Amino acid sequence: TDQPQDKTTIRFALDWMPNTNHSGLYVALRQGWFADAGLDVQVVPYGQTAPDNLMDSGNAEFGISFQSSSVFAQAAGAKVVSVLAPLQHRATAIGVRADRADLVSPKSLDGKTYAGFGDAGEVEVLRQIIRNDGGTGDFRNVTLGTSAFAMVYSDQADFTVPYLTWEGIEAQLNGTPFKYFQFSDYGIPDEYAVVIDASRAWLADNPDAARKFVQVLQRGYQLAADDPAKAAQDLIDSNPDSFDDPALVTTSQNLLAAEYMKDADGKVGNQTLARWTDYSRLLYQHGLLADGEGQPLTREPDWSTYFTDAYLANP
Amino acid sequence: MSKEIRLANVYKSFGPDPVLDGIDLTVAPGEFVAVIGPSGCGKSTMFDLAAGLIRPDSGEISIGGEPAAAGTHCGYLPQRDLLFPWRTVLANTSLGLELQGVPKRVARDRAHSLFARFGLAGFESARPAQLSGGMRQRAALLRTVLPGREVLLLDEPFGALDALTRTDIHTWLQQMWVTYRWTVLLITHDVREAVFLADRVVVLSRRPARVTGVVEVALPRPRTVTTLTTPMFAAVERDLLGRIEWSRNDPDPISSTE
Amino acid sequence: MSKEIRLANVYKSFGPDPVLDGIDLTVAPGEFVAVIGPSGCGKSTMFDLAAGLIRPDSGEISIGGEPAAAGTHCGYLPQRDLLFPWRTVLANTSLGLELQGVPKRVARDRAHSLFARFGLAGFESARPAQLSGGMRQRAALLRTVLPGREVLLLDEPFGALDALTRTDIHTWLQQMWVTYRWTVLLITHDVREAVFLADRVVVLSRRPARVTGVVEVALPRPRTVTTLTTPMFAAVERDLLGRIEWSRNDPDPISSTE
Amino acid sequence: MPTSRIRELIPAVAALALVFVSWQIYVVTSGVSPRVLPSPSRILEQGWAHRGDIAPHALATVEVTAVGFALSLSAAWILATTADFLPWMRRALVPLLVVSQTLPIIAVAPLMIIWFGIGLLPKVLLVALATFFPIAVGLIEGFAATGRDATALFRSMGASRWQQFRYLRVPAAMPRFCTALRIGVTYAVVAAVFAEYAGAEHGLGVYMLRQKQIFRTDLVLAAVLVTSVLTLLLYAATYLVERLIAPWAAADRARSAQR
Amino acid sequence: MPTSRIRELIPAVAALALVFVSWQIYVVTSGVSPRVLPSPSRILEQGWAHRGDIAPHALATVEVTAVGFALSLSAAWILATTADFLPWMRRALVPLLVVSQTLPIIAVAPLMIIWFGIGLLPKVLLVALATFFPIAVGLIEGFAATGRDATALFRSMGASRWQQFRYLRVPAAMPRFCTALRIGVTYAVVAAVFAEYAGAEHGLGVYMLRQKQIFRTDLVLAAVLVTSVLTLLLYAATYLVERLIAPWAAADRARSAQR
Ligand SMILES: Nc1ncnc2c1ncn2[C@@H]1O[C@H](COP(=O)(O)OP(=O)(O)OP(=O)(O)O)[C@@H](O)[C@H]1O
Ligand SMILES: Nc1ncnc2c1ncn2[C@@H]1O[C@H](COP(=O)(O)OP(=O)(O)OP(=O)(O)O)[C@@H](O)[C@H]1O
Ligand SMILES: Cc1ncc(C[n+]2csc(CCO)c2C)c(N)n1
Ligand SMILES: [Mg+2]
Ligand SMILES: [Mg+2]
Repeated sequence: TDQPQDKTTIRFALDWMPNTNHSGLYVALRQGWFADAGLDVQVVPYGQTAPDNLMDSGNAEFGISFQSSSVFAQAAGAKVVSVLAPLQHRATAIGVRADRADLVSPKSLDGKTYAGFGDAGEVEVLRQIIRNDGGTGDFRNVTLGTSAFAMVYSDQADFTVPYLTWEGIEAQLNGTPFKYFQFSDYGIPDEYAVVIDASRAWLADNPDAARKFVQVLQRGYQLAADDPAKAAQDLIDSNPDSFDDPALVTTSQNLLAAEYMKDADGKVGNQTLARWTDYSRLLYQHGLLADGEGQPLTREPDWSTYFTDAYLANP
Repeated sequence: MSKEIRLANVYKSFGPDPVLDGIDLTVAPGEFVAVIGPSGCGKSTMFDLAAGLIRPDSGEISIGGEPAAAGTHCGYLPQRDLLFPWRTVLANTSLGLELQGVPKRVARDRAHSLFARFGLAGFESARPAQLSGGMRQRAALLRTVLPGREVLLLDEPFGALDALTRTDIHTWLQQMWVTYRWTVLLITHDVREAVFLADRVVVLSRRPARVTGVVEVALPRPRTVTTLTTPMFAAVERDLLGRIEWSRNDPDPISSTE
Repeated sequence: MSKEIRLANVYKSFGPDPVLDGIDLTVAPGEFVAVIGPSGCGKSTMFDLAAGLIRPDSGEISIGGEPAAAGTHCGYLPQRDLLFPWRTVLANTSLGLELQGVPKRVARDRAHSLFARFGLAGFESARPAQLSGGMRQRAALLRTVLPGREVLLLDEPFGALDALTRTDIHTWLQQMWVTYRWTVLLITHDVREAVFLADRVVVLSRRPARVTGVVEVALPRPRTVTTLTTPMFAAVERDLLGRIEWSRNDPDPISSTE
Repeated sequence: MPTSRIRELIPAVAALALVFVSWQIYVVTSGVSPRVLPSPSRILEQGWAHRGDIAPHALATVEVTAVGFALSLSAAWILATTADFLPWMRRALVPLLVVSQTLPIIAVAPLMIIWFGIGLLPKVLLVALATFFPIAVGLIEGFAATGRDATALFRSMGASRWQQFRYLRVPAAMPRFCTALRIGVTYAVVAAVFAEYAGAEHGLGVYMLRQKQIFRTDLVLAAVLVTSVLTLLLYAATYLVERLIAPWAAADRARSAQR
Repeated sequence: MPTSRIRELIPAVAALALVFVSWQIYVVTSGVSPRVLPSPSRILEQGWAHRGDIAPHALATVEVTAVGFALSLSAAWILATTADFLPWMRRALVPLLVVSQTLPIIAVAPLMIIWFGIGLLPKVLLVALATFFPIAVGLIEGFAATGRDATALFRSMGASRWQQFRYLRVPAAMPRFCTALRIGVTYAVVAAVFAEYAGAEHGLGVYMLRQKQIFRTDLVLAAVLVTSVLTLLLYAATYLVERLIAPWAAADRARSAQR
């Protein structure tokens, strides 16, 4: 019919305070593209609850996740699936203070203190890295949530895992730079740093709205990759009291656009089975994945079911 | 309209020691009975039982034919005055009326009309902490008597009053009683007070309390200052003093009236 | 060793109304003075001043030549008994001694030795809530007298006692006083009690209180039951009653002794 | 007497000033990074500069606080009253109440969001959960602390259970209620901030989280300061409330403080 | 009388059972995912299965709680005593105390860890911060609530200021102190868990955080249950303490409850 339909409401859950990992979302919001598509998108701010959990419990339709979180959630039976990958590569690394002459490679982290996030698998993967570098992999694991980075600055902890494209730049701008040990230099396969997860139930019920939403979001991230200055501005404008120093946002967005967002074809958002498999398999092989009853998985999952490109615009 | 108070073969103990050891006492409707007994013998306990606030170990207690129970509505003046700090003196005295459902304004007016008589004039809006000991006692008495319950239990209401203030209130109380014929049970340590006010005086023994004597006071009403000088008054007083048998236990007795 | 109590031209008011209106009173060291006055006239207020608990508006108060101050150490028995719920009856009575630094065991033994005399035997480990009104008063009196302060201020210590218990304690108190010659100031509403115990009786007017009469009681000590029947006792009593001038203000006076 | 009032405040102001001055001196002399520990002067200055940002967040927090505390107060009164009239209810509910307080709110908050969604509801519930217990316990214990003699007297005067409650137990409980109110109100704003931490669009909690994210410890602490001031205002208000509902207790306290 | 004691507990047990049974029935009939709302039976079963993991974390939490609460108690007594002897100290310190409670702990906790490291210290301080206020206020108000008459009597008996404190003000404050203790102890374990959330190696807080990240809501709630049980044990212990330090108050309460 020609009757103007009620707008579909979509709740989008954030993983963290607004940052450049979210730029595509804010571009699309700012440009009014969601509204044009008949979508009413509400941002669910970062809180104590992981976005995958919000989607699984029906409190959000879409949200930011990471490849590892998504794998853990889906293995445990959460009804979510990855529909878009804004960043094609891992954007995190082991970070230590740049002035720590004693820390020269992962091996030297043995016996040191890790400021972590309580994430599943983080310790196992770090231990593997240190072992791959010839160390024992024994370090002190302190769970800190949002304070991890400050703990490293203030010398209460020795290393953490910052986003190169956010905490890394922030540290540089503030004159206390990090130095990094890249996961991939120590035998850990690449992964998608950020993925967009969706509620499977909602996707099944709203295929058209889902497609519209994912494509508009993809368009937003594409613009962010193509015109980082504009995306940075949209992000800043959408969150007026969140960024003190615009340089952080612009530098970060430039770096993301240049090195992380686009695939070989210059496109944003696509996911491949190979990338999904490599890192996820590592998690499986370390026995980290467990089913809904808490039993370790005994059969490797079919990774192709963990993500879908079906909602993306045709490449 | 008044009610009978009846205690039949009442026993009560706190812990191992008996306090009331078989009390039998009937106060006829409209009768005024005084109770005299040594300190600590169990008088207040008897009142608590009559007011239904505690239960006897055995025996029966009834007010107006009904077993005494918590809800027994009587005017009870406990030995400690118990004025409430959150109410002004006037509001404390009108409390009994207010609880009967009398509108606040009316209740306070009625209480207030007696303030001069009770020597409380000028202290309407004072807090109880600002009263002297005797004033507290008078305020508590006023609160007790005002609602005009059919049954009044007064536990040493005049202990902290000087002789003249006391006499003044005696006279007023007698006048009220003659008019309304409440059933009154009064605890006192003052033999003359007992004889002046009561129709009958009951004497209790040392703890455990038993009734050791009952003296009828057949003096005509209303009794006045002249009643006190009659030979009959003196005779009743002497009779009563004779019955206070517990005096014999005293090592070095000094009778305060002989 | 005893101390003089001196009030010179003392004025005190709460709010606009005066309560004490120029009180002059000297109690010589070792003297026993009784104070009689109508309820609410200001007797307790006078004691609070003497104990240094409140300050006069004007005038001077001294104990043993020193201005009365909060630290003035006297045995003060306030009108409300104020036993402490967290102490047993025995521990309440020995409190004064303990505060003087007497070892606990000794203090309790000394208190305990008087329990029978005070009719408290068997209630050593009871809580104050388990005592009758008169027993509370006796426990409080024991606590006050035990430390043997040079100055005793007793505010109606016998109000809740029957005549015989009262007489018993009178006798004991007089005996102690004869031995230790404390300076004692006693408030009472009982004229006979005042005459029996005191060297001098001071009569106060209605509020605001002024001293309206002083009666010397020259009866020999120790006074006993026989003293009460002497013509001299009767004469003093009559003299005293005559001075209770505030009786004249009464609308319907019934003297309790004529 | 306003001058004596003001004179009474001197020690408090002096103590606070001492804390701030030592802090300032420490920061200046130790040269600690403002990201770790900013100086008080910097907090004030930056907080003032960002007042336009902070104000709307503060307003949002005030709203959550007010609604949550109102809910908490009503619930506490209803529950305490019920418990007072029905002793078996007291025995059934008070342990539940205690149990409710033993739940680590920080672990429960994310679950509340899963159960109740993301709106005002879970936040208001969190404020109520945090402030409800001291108030309800204060009331229940206050009611129960009514003297036995007084209760007996009321019964002998023929007071109905309701009259006993209205004219005896409620006034007798007021002093304890006021103490409990003071404790409860102290937690109210803090709980609202906490609830915002668990996920909100506006509010001082959100503001702090955002500033912390960009390492503006000074602005985090500026928001902390605003929270404190809000709480102190509420705290002061409880004394006004006390003077209204329990003037005799306030008077007694004043006298005893003069001692 | 153990049987009457047990009979008194029936309503509480029944109420708790009702909550759990309704919850179980709801979960079974609604088929809600255990990641959102696990059934009580599942929580118990899984918690028991993981008891070997949970126990050392619980032990760590108990340690933080014990040290923190001991610190809090000592500090509250020292401060309240000081404030009682020196009225200007009361006027100086009580406002500081109130201010300390107005700090949103959730914003301050991470800062404390940055300032004091990841060891026991910041956690112990947090537990103390959370439990100190109700105890100190309870004590201070308890001391101050001593009747004027009683104080006057003590002074007339020549009691030194210290004796007044020892023999009058302390016992008079005990009932309020016990109430305050009950409130304070209720917050102690919760505060420890909270502090662990802000940063720790071991403890129930860390355990919950980690289980939450791997979507084990059942194990989060199992740890919540352990926290509750720990708190309830402490809460029950306060009644024993009360019977020791304020037997008369306990007796009064018992009488008034019989009413
Ligand atoms: N704290 C106070 N505030 C206001 N007025 C007070 C205060 N204390 C006493 N008064 C008033 O002072 C007067 C004298 O009181 P006081 O207690 O001295 O009387 P009293 O002679 O001891 O009487 P009683 O024989 O009844 O005990 C009374 O009118 C009383 O209301
Ligand atoms: N709640 C209680 N628990 C234990 N014993 C009690 C309790 N109440 C009263 N008694 C005891 O019962 C006895 C009688 O007390 P009661 O108060 O009836 O005496 P009384 O005749 O009124 O004395 P008084 O003239 O001194 O007021 C006393 O020995 C008292 O210790
Ligand atoms: C901008 C930004 N910074 C930090 C995190 C927190 N975080 C979540 S997963 C992860 C990698 C290590 O496990 C990190 C650092 C975030 N979500 N976004
Ligand atoms: Mg009695
Ligand atoms: Mg007096």
